[in-house]
Amino acid sequence: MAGGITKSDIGGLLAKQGILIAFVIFMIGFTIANERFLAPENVMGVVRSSAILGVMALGVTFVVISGNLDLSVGSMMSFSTIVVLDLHDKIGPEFAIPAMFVMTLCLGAFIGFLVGYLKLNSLIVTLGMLSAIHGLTLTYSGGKNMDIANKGETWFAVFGQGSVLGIPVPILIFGLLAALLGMVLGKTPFGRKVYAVGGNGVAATFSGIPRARVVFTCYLLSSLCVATAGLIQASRSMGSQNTVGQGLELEVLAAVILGGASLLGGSGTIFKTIIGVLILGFIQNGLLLVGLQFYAQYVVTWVIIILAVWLDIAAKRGRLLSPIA
Amino acid sequence: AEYRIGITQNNVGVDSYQTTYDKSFKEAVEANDAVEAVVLDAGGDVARQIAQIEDLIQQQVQAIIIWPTNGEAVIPAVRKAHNAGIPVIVTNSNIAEAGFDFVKSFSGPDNITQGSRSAEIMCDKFKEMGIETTAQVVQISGQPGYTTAIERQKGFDDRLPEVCPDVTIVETQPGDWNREKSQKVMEAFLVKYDKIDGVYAGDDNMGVGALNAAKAAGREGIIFVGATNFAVGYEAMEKGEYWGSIYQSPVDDAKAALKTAIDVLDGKELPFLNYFDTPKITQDNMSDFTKPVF
Amino acid sequence: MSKKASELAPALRLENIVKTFPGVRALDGVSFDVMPGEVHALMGENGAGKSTLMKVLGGIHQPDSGRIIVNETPVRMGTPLEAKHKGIVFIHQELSLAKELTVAENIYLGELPRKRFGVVDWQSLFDKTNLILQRLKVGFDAKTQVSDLSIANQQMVEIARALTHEAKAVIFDEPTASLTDAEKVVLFEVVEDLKSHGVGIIYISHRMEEIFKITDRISVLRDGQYRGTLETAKTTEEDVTQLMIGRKLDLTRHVNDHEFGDVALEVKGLSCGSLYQNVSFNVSAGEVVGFYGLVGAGRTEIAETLFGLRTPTGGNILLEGQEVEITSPMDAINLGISLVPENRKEQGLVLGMNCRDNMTLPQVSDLTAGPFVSDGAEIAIFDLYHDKLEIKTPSWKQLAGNLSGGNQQKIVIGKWLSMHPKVLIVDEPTRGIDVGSKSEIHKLIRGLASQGYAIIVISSEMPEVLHVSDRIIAMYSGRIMREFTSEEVTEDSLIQAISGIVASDEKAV
Amino acid sequence: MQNESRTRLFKKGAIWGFILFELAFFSIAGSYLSVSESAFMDVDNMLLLLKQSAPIGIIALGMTIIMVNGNIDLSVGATYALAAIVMLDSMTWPVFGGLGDWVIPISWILALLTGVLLGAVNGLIVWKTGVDAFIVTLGSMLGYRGLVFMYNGEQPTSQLNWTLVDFAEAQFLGLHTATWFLLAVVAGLWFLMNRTVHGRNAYAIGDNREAAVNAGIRVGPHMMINFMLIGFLAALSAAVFYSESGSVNPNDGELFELWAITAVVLGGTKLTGGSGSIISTLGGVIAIQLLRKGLGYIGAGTETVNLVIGLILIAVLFLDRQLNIKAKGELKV
Ligand SMILES: Nc1ncnc2c1ncn2[C@@H]1O[C@H](COP(=O)(O)OP(=O)(O)OP(=O)(O)O)[C@@H](O)[C@H]1O
Ligand SMILES: Nc1ncnc2c1ncn2[C@@H]1O[C@H](COP(=O)(O)OP(=O)(O)OP(=O)(O)O)[C@@H](O)[C@H]1O
Ligand SMILES: [Mg+2]
Ligand SMILES: [Mg+2]
Repeated sequence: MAGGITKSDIGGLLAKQGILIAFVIFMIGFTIANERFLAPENVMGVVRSSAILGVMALGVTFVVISGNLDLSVGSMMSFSTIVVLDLHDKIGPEFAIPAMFVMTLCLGAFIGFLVGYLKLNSLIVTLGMLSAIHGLTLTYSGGKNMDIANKGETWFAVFGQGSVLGIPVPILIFGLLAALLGMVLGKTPFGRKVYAVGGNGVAATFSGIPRARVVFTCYLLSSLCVATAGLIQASRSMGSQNTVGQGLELEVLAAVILGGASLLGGSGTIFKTIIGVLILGFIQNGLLLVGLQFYAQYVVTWVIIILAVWLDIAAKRGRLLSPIA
Repeated sequence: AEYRIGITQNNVGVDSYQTTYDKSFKEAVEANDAVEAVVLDAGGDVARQIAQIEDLIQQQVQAIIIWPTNGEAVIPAVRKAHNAGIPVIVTNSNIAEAGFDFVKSFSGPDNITQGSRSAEIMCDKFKEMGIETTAQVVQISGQPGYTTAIERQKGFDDRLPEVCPDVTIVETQPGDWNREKSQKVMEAFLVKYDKIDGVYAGDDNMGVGALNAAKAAGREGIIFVGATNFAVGYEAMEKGEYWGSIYQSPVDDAKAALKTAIDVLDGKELPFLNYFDTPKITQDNMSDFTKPVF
Repeated sequence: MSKKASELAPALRLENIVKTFPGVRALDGVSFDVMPGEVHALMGENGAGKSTLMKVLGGIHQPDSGRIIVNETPVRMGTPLEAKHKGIVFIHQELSLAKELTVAENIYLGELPRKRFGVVDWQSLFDKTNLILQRLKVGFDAKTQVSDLSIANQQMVEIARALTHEAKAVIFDEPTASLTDAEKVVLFEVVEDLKSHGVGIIYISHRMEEIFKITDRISVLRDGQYRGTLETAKTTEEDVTQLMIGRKLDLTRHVNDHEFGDVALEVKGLSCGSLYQNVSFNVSAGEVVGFYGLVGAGRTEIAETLFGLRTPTGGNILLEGQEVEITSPMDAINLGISLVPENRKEQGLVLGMNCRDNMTLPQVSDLTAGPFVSDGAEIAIFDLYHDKLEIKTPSWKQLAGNLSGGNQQKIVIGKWLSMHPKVLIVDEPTRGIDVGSKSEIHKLIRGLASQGYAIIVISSEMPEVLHVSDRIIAMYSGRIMREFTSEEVTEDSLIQAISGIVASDEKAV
Repeated sequence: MQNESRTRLFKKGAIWGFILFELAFFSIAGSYLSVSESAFMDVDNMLLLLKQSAPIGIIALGMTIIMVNGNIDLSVGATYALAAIVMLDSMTWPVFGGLGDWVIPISWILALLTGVLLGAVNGLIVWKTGVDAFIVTLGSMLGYRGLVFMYNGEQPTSQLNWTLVDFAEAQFLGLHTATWFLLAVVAGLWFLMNRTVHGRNAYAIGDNREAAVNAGIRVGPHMMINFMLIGFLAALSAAVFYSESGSVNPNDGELFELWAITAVVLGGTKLTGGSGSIISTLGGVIAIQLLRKGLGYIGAGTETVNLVIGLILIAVLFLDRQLNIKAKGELKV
């Protein structure tokens, strides 16, 4: 064949890098539609505002690969944000931040215990926690907005508004965390165990892998990411409502799926999740630039999710339409 | 107690105003030996609110106060209460006109006036700056379908051309009374429009969200005017980042609602619309007001 | 009509069937036919393509090329339903049942009798089913929920499907893998019955004695290619094996060739609720102990207890004389116990993971360079056992789920061998595995014993236990009935022991 | 075997036991905490309970068949909103101008067709692309919601028709219109799932899809029918509810899918498919509605309601699992 590229090569390429290709096509399309799209400040802006979603998606990637779901991250993020803002004025940022991390990790540990050790269904557990944590947040704050009293006099703003060498700190945190977690998932024994547990939990157990502990750790990681996201959010706005994270759980999930993680567990990577997050961010921004209302993005996201996942599995099975009779 | 009153609120806990209202209402009931109250929260869900009205009717409370989630959808439920002989008082945000026949009284702020006043605050400031002929304004409105939002927007939209005929409102988008949503909306405005001189937000919570977006993007010199002065708005005014707002207290709001209900039960003659006063507040006169508690 | 058998038209014929999967040419121009009233065996090593060929016939896979001919007319088997309508009934290798439904619904799955408006005709469904169940002499009725049945009985439900239709041909893909002897007898009666009604039967099995007992002809596949057809009456096991794997096999009983070491594992009075009671035995280094019994005798549960997957309700476990407590597989692995589980797809492998990662899974935490998994160390292990066990796979990157059953099993065995355990437990090591691989695995087990491993082999196949064991423990209904040395054991005494029959002067151990 | 069917019965009864517990609890707690004079277990209150269970209930019943079938539908909330918009908006379309109140049945039909159509789109995508239903419907949850917004921007769609309201508020034999619809759906779906070939095949597909395929059951059309059915039911739920309220916000029905799934799971339907019962789902719906009502009755605040509902959900799941552990062996995997 001319050029030596066969049909199956293209299929394989699509299967492996379908999301990446879709992403590139997207960027080209929007760039043609609006010259501002690729302007550095715009790109930077999109990445920065995607950082919070992105940080949360990193943790959820672990949970999803381990074969579970986490619908509580949005509600948990509200909790972290409110707690750190409240404690900031009470005990100072240097104590407030670790205290908030500990509290959020406790929530993650609780979910991890329920799903990992008690083996309760993660969809329902995290759905329950979505509601329960919201209640907890309201109890904690008394339902009031939380605001830092002296916004000008604290270094707390650095996480959300600062920048190092011209790179906004949220992007930096996102990048570092992604690199770290990417290596944990892709290169370490723990990462391998996550894939095994998600791929076939029974076989993993029969191979001496402590399934419960692996699942538990995934939720702990997820809550760690949520706490980080809450920190960025709190620092970015220096004040917040109790519902700041509401609805983010589904956006996060959409990003992870868009990145190609299978909800059945056992597949997905951090890199692909980042692509998923960026696609969502750039769609939102791109549509806005070409003058569409924000809800147009819902419809486009729908089409893109379906197409991306479809092409992905179509390439794997070697035919476009499913063999379902 | 003499009277048993039921209240179903819109969405407690979603922002400070509603939370403070909820607290103040309970405190006001506590302080008054003559009343007991069943205090419910619809969580923003119309279906739940209708169910709650039905529950209150079924529990045979003597009056129902309702903070509607949707000014239109609750009308049939209100009619049901009316038909059951239970007087209904609407609080904070009115229901649509079709339902006025079934309501004894409305208690809350005059939102059209609020909108007009915000327009005046903004126009005065523009005049002071000398840009009243060129200024461009964006508007972030409250939750769509919510009477307060509709009225404030109408008040603003109608009044601004009267006082500053050359100022243009380039775009209006809803911010759902939500700071983060408003911040997102403002980010989009900033990307889209190079020239923005003023921002009118349906409340300070959203106003501050917009302010945050502008600060993050490094855009200065924008005049922010809101409504329902929140503590954050007040502070931003102290810092000189935020120009003005409308002073409205949820404590007054809650007390007024309870008082209206009691007055109705006492058989007093009341006007249909019971407004409590909501004055203008700007950086110039803010020292006359105490800092809001919410 | 009085034509001779050879002049009759075949019930169905496959011609030059080619079927490829990504990376695998599963069928390479296979032709095959079956006569009415004939039992035609299909044999071949694991992965030879037997199941695939049958799935093509059953409408589950579409061939890339080739023809299917029924009643001398070429047909297309587009879907399983089409195949059924053309008279092909398929009894699957893996249980293919909806366990939450009743026996009756499962037997008539896909064609429930209906009244008007798509309403199920329960009366007729149950009546028809009970008739079939009577013919099969089983002890359950049509309304039983399938999940309440033993595995063997579930297999009988699957077999019952063969009787629902005016079938032209019935395919049995390894139907006896989990059947007891009594049930096998019933199965063979069913086969005879179908045969006498002129139905053509395709019978896939790795068990030679069955093949020679009930089949008329034997066709052999190898690596997806047709190797020829033999008349059962005129051939021998050796000939068939030769055709399948190209060499001769040694199937004689094992003779011990080395000294045993100290006792590696000792179990005293172990019980686990109602699953098994008061089990005591020991295994020495270098010794192979076979556990023989019927399905449900409790052997797997003992293995699972030793591997930390069940909590015993009484008794002790001693490893090299030390009493140990095993609460998780991790404990077991650390103590040097390995388990090759009974069900490789569900318990043995992560099917969506590649072969190498599967093989190194239990020790992945130790194969590190710094904090990361070392690629080199993993590949080294894979290569070693790939060669040692002759695993057929294009590369370590192949997903485990894409291998044939036998090669999957070898991956699992490799996984545990690479852990160098003191005690190796293998549960049904050759279930569904072809003779070639089987004898390799047997040789492997013997070889490991001579290297000083203590080995427990659980098997439901008598030739296998006899062939590999130094000692045989017979179990019946959760109890050890008798222990035999390889010298004293006879087939009769073994069968008596596992059926719960003990001579009055013999004391149960 | 006797034993097994008893545990099975016990598990089916669990949700009703929980409902009894709730009733007892709120009655007793209410006598101390409630300011209301009427008893919690008042007949009228129970009738109201059924009526108020209808919007989520009708959807949850549909969700049961989807989940028995081995799928899930996250887009029902958006379908609900879109159907409501079509119903309310179509009443004002000039084409139907001369019809008077005869426009009502037409609007209902249009709404129901909308639901069926949206369901069919989901079903078709699941069938033809082979993408998991969770992902497909997560996508269409967004997409359909986008369509809702596009229809009328962020403004509510309102059309108060008093004839319609009177119909929706009517009571027949003591039961509200919405209750009748709820019960009719229960009866209809029970018959469908237990008596028809489609229903039994749906169970088989959810239980063991490969087995169903091997047996020649056409998986695709069955799934498609079920998706159309749940679309229909989401629209029916909307039609019933918005007949009474007459105005729909574009974000109405958000989170409905989650509550519906919760009710289904409380009713004991397996998330993996293959088992589940219509009647038990009704129990799950009632249990949730009762919890909400009861918490309001005893004067619990917003934060408590959220906390309690979340934790109860987890607790019930935990209890259910304990029951299941007894029923199965004790292999530690
Ligand atoms: N769905 C599939 N995708 C990819 N490869 C497949 C698939 N099904 C079978 N194969 C491959 O086709 C070949 C033939 O497999 P098949 O299951 O027909 O073997 P078999 O003769 O039935 O073996 P066994 O005796 O182990 O059951 C094997 O190499 C197998 O890995
Ligand atoms: N009467 C029965 N009813 C239901 N399930 C049964 C019954 N008997 C056995 N089983 C199931 O069949 C499986 C096999 O039984 P078990 O593991 O005890 O047998 P075994 O002696 O290990 O035999 P094998 O290894 O040949 O299967 C068990 O997991 C058990 O759950
Ligand atoms: Mg096979
Ligand atoms: Mg066994």
